[in-house]
Amino acid sequence: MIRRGAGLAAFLVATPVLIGIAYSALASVGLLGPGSTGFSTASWASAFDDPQLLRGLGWSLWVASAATALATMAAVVVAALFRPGTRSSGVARLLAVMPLPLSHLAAGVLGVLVLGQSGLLARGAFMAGWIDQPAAMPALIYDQWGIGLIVVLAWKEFPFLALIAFSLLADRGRALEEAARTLGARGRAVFWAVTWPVLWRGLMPAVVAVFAFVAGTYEATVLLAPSDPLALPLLTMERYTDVGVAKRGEAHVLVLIGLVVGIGAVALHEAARARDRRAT
Amino acid sequence: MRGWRWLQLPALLCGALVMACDRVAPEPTSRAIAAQPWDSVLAQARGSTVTWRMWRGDPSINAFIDQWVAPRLLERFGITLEVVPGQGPGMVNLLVTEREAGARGSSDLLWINGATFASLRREDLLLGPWADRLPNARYIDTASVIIARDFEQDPGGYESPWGQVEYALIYDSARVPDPPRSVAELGAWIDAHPGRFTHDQSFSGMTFLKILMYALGGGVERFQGGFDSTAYAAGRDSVLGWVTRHRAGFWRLGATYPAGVAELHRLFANGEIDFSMSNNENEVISKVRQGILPATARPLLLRDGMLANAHYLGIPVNARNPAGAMVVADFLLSPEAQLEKLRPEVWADGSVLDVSRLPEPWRGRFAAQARDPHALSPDSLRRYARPEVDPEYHERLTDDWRRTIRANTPR
Amino acid sequence: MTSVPAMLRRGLLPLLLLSAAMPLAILGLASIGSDWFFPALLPGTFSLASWRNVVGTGALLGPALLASAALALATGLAAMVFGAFAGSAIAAATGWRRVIGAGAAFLPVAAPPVALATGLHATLLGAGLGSSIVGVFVAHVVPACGYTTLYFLGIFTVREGGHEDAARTLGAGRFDVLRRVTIPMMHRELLEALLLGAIVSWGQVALTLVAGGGSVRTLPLEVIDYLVAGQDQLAATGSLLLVIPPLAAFGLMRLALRNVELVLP
Amino acid sequence: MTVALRLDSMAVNFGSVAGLTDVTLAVARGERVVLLAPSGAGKTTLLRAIAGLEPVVNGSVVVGGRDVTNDPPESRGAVYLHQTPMLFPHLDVAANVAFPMRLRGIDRDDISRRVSELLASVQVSELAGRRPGALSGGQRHRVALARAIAANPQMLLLDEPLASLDPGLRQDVRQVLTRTHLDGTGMLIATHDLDDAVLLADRVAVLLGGRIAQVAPAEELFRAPATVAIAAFLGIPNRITGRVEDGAFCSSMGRLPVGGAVPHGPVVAVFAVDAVTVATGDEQAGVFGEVVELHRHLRHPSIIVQCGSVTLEALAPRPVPSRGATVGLVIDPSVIHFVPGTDDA
Repeated sequence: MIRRGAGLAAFLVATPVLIGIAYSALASVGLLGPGSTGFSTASWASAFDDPQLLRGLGWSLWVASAATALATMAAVVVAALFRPGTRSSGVARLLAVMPLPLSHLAAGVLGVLVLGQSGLLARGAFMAGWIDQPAAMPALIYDQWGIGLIVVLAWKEFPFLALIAFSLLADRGRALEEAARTLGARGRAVFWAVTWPVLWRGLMPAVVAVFAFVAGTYEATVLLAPSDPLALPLLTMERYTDVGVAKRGEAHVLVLIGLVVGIGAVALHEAARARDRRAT
Repeated sequence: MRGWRWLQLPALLCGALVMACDRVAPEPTSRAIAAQPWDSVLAQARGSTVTWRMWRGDPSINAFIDQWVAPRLLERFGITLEVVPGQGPGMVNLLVTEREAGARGSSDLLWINGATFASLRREDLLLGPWADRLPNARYIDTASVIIARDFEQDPGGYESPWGQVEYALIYDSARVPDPPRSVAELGAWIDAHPGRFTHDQSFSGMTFLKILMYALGGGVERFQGGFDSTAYAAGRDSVLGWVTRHRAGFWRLGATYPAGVAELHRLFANGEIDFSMSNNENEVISKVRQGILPATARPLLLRDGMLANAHYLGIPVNARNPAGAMVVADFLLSPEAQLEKLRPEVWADGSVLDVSRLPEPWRGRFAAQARDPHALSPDSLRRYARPEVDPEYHERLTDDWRRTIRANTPR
Repeated sequence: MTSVPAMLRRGLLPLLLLSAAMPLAILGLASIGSDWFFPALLPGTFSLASWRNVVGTGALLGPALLASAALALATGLAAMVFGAFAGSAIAAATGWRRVIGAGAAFLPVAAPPVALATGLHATLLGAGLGSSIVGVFVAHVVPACGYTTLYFLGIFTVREGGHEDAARTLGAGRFDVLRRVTIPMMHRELLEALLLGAIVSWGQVALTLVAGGGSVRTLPLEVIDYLVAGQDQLAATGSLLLVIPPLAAFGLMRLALRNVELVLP
Repeated sequence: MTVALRLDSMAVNFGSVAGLTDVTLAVARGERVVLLAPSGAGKTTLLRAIAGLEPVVNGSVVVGGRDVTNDPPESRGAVYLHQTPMLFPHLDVAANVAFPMRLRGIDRDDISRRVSELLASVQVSELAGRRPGALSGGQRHRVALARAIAANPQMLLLDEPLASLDPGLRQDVRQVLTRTHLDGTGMLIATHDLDDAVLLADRVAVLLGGRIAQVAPAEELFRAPATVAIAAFLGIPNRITGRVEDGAFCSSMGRLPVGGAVPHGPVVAVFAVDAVTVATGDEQAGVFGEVVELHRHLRHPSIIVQCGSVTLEALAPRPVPSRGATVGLVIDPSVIHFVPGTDDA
């Protein structure tokens, strides 16, 4: 009964996605979709022939890694500093979690309004007399390194990770920290010996989910990313919406690559955790 | 009307799935209505509801439709107007899906042009011919190639024009009192003012490149009459060569380009760049009124010629109320509606009527129409207007620009 | 003498306040202001014009808000129920069944929206649900169920069924256990899952477009349309409408649970 | 006297590996049987399987004369009490006790009357309105017991009810368990604690190696464990391997005459500490050895004596001899229990 339940649940959740993957796989080799002309690996060849693909993939991985790392660090620091029992911990938790319901779209718009070369930051700098025109402001959006995009995505994902970090410390962290303290650990040692490991292990699944999401996110990316290198989600969407149906196959190749990034991150994490479990 | 990639994705997705489907013959009853005498059409339309599917992204257009058109339709023809959002590829997809599911139509009237019209005709999803039978059709400026041809396609009575727009650059008269007025002058200006010019990556930006291509490739006539790869290769080389020559003067050294025209407007309005651009020469009027562009913004036509196109109304084959839809389309063609639509404080959408054919007092009223200081004269609009050509030029140019200029790969 | 952590705390609080208040402040200003060009810190003109598009004749934002709210609520409820059952079933499974179950739950979360959209559209068309609000609901439910299943999988993995077992041996059937023990004991988790599922639906763009064929208009779609059209004031108003309800739901839930906690030890 | 619980050749797995292989046991109505087993032997699994919370692989479970092997937990008539009482945190004490009666759709007035009775019987009447979180550990046990009785079960299955309680609380809960008189109900109490077994049990069932090794009243169990392994588990220290020949037990200690019905051949002699005393004179002593260790039990101090290759534990005389002293020991043959076979425990 219970076993059948697990199977049924897995089936119901996964089927639409699997159909999508199967569709993309078939469409990428010309067996389905518009402009399909029978089996052909031409879409794969031309997708990998385009130097934009690897540059875009690399850029998306960089942005996702940097944004995820930044958000994780911020969440750990805030949760550790404002752990239950410290002063103003309640207020800090509330404030940290507040931006959680904000949509990525709105986050992107805010990124433009605040970080752009004529954004609020630049206007503040102008008022302060540091710059005399927008061009004098460092380029934070549409920039080669994606600084603005990374900052916006990190800020958008931070509340989610902070929420989990707070509850991790409230659940298990406190007793463990007390134990460490009675064993003679002090201040920084408690953090590195107890707080950090507890947070790290508990946060990991959420961190992986954030990474997978950020690597494939479109809304904020299209508003803040440069046109070269073209981030993988942007390149995928561009191929998809190309007027010529010939590009559709390539779009499906890119969809599958995006899938590999997302699923790959999850699989790597699961494998690492399994090894960890065997080792201990 | 701009299609946008967010909206195009699902549309094309859907299109992808239905491409292989068999075509079902449209119902003959709807076709018959299009052939009935006008009085009978009016009689059938009375007391009915017309569902109009159109782009709803501009508040001034919405206000014109909801607060000016709708009450008059109800008062004069007893027609209740219901407006639902939808545009471009999304509408094609919707109609295909409805036909597939055998569902009754959910729209009676569609706002379409160019590629959308082509897809709908290809799929045989439009009712017709009916447009030539509208009483007000006799005032249409049939001499204008912009109106008579929709991206080189013959409307053939399957769509009725109701407005036209011309591509224009936008500049700030306060910042650039003496703007360049030709492609050559623009090149020189870019070299002299580095970092102050760019175009977007979307449809509008690519249309700008196409305008450059015609200008540098010997005029639009070279490209008319279907796609020609030799003409294209020459045109492409000249436009990409021009861009490469002036690239060092582009915003961010031409290393990156804004995603869409909204981003371009934002950069322009905040003084990061000195030019924006638009498919519609009058967009600057409404955007200034809405406080989105500075009051000193002005449209600018290049002497080498700008692209113009008209927008149309079509009736889907599965419309429940084709008679009512025809009455609405006719009302929108009326001098009264065209004049109201033209007013800068309303929409500032170009009229499709030949004013010389209008009876008085309309001729006088059109002439007396106070022009917005931001608007261009009809003469210059007409002089620089060039028709759209085979869509393949657009596709190929977009593709080549992306692979070379945008990707920063030397050709 | 203040310790280093205390100093850091004092420095971080204003930053957190900024991060929490800034979105509302900026969107609020943008929704009532125009003529807001560099280097002005405040808009040059103020008007409530964009808010007339929320209610009034021909208003688009209001109806879209209602559609979004209805979809989010329905999606949240469905995903909560499904996630609770699926999560507990997968948590109870062992060996490869559990691995496959957890993997399946991860799929809709980790798969890019385009892959999800393709599969859903094929499935919906097959079921005759294309371009309908029911189709959009189904499309939203799939990723929402992925999230809630993972959420409950985590909860049921660490939760021991002691209270349920006790109730069973005291004579409660499966349904009784659910009604009298599991649901009352887990109301916080269930509410959180409801909110989670609702938020997934609330922010959905690609799936709404695909399943709704453009004719089911939700708030994010309106915001995107305005954004694309350069209508920043209307886009800001829409964004604000997108932020407020989840924020309110969030606040209400905290408040409701705080009251419960006062009763509970 | 009818049987409250009967287990026939029952087999239960631990997860996916074989655990309990062949459990046969009967509990009479009104009888308290203690299931005594070392930690990890499967006490909890057995109780949960009886309650229907773990699947039974083989054999049958009969509760109150009815075969319930394939019945769901709620209709077995057996209530399982967790080691830590699982009181529902969202219900107050009275509602917790009323829980099983509510399920049966009993009249509200009857329920509240019965709840008062039950709370009075476990002496927590004044706590009726409290939430579980506000109760002490002992109070929680009492409420859980009252709630279990409210289900009117054929069997109560108690999982280590006294483990992890401090001594005062143990006494408290023990009292509740021994004083709660249940005519129609059998009790199976799992524990690994010998004292608890002796105190609580009418009979003790020893679970060893996946099966019930022996069922007997506590004194009999300690006097005559059925196997050496049981003896070892019960902590009976003196286990001497030898042979019984011609009315005498022969081992490396020499010959010890024994009487009565004694098995012949290889045996293990099992006897408690108090069977061995220090001889007052050398002529009485059966065996001599050297004191190697002193055990300072509070009530019964003992000494460990090395007699050649055999180690014996004996009651310490007063004064307690010092380590290294040589003592003569007397073994009372009447309390020696002989287990056939050799000591391979």
